[in-house]
Amino acid sequence: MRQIITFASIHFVMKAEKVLKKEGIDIRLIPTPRKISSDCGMAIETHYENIERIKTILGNQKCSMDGIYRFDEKGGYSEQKD
Amino acid sequence: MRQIITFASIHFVMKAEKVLKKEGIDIRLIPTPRKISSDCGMAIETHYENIERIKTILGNQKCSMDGIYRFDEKGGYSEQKD
Amino acid sequence: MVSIDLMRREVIVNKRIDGRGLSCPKPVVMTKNTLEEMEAGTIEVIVDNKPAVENVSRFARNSGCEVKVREEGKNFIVEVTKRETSEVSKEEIVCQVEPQKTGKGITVLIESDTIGEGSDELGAILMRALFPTLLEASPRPQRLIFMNNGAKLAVEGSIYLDDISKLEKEGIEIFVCGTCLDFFNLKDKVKVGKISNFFEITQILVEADKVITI
Amino acid sequence: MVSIDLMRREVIVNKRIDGRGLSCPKPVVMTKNTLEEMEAGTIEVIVDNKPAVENVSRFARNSGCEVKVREEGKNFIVEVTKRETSEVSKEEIVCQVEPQKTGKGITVLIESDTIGEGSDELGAILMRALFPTLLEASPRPQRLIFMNNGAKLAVEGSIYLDDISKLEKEGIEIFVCGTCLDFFNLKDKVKVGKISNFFEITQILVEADKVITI
Repeated sequence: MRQIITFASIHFVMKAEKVLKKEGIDIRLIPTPRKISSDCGMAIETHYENIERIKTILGNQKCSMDGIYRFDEKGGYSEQKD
Repeated sequence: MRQIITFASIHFVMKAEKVLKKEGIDIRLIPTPRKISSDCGMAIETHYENIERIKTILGNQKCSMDGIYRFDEKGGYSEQKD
Repeated sequence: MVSIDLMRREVIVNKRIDGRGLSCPKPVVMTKNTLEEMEAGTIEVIVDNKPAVENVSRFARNSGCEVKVREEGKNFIVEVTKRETSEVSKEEIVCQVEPQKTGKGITVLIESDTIGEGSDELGAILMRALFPTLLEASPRPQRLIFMNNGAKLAVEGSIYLDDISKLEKEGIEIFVCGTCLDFFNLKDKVKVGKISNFFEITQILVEADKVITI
Repeated sequence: MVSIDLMRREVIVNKRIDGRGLSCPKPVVMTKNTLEEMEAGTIEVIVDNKPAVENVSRFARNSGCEVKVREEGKNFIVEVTKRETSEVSKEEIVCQVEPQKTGKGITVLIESDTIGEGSDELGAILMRALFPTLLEASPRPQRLIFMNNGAKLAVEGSIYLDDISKLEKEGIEIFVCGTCLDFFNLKDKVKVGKISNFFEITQILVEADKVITI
């Protein structure tokens, strides 16, 4: 299951990418899908299993996430509130 | 009334722009209008009132002007000889 | 502005040319002949289609004449003013055919705040020449995209703001890369154009008839 | 690869729509009606021309369906899979006319590993947005050329490899400048595309309907 994380600014995205890659988490920078409304043009894609670890790491880094979206293989998606 | 000043070289234009802006004179760099034959592709546009001051300043700087053209609002123009 | 408009109407028209129903190059040839016969003054050329407007206007501009166009019912009136200094073009008359494509015209992609490599000082001068000349070019581009350092041209304090706004007022669409503004922390300083995302920008590039990358 | 191919053939087709001989928007309307009637599943739309393929595919993609196209003799079969989550598009149906040109479509020329001047960090972000958005753009470019630093995007370790490979799988031709790979000692590291020479690259550029230089 694909998970897409959005941020309020490209600077958060870039910082998150750096930090998460350093931690060895499998992530990908992607243009924010059209369907998701976000102020920021890029987002981070990862697997469902990584989400909790990402939340912890980014929380420690004060790199605040804007939204977390779950995409199924068929292209459907839902926002994950926490 | 728009006044357009041409120069023999882009170096004069750039120098004139720098000097005149420093003196607080309201000028604009523009591509030399098609109608004016000039060796230099850029010219300086200003208001009629600034011309005498500009002449003095550029004269002191040895930044020689090529021509001064007066444009009326209808797009007509005449060269101003001195 | 009103007073300028009134002044325009007081122009003395020396001759009217009826180019309706005629195909290029005829209206252009008639314009050319008339311009050659007269010293200075204003003529009006009436035509009934846009390509004819373009063809006559282009020829007149190349001849150093001033050109104004207005619509009158189904027709267009091209007002051509010859000055003492105008020189009737000797070049071959160009007939631009009816635009073949229903497409999206020309897109100019501006990826920097200077033009070209070599000297940035010169590159900045070239950029300052770009916008005023685009305004006079024919056909005009329909869309401008500003990316990377190019996005800085559209924000508060940019010396290009007036020129770019003028293009926008003339109906040219201006798109500024939102992520670029975000990157430079300039998102709330943008003064002209629409903030755009990657999907929109790529779509504009592929659907243009032609992309000019600066 | 073979197993994936086998899986594709096992798709259960719930309905077949015959759109042959019909002009847009008819095949699209038929597709729309069928998609609206069904919950989820796969339909096949048979059409006999490329614009119809494009029009049906675009509509289906906009509706959140998965689209696969295959040729069968002179016809094309557009396989549309509706998921539970698909939402049939309410937008106006777009009829793209027959491509005017017999040409070679759009070529994208990538001459650098970043987009634009100013910040290379931002330029790299812009490049990362390019390939996924190209995949969704319509019309899609037909060819990509990678030169100078651009060639590095196609080699082992490049973060763009997945995205570029996806484009190649979708039928977009990828050409990588061989001399550039050679210069960077990367010739044996290239992972996607065809190693190309100058004559071929120049030929691609001149025969394209449009070149988008990045």
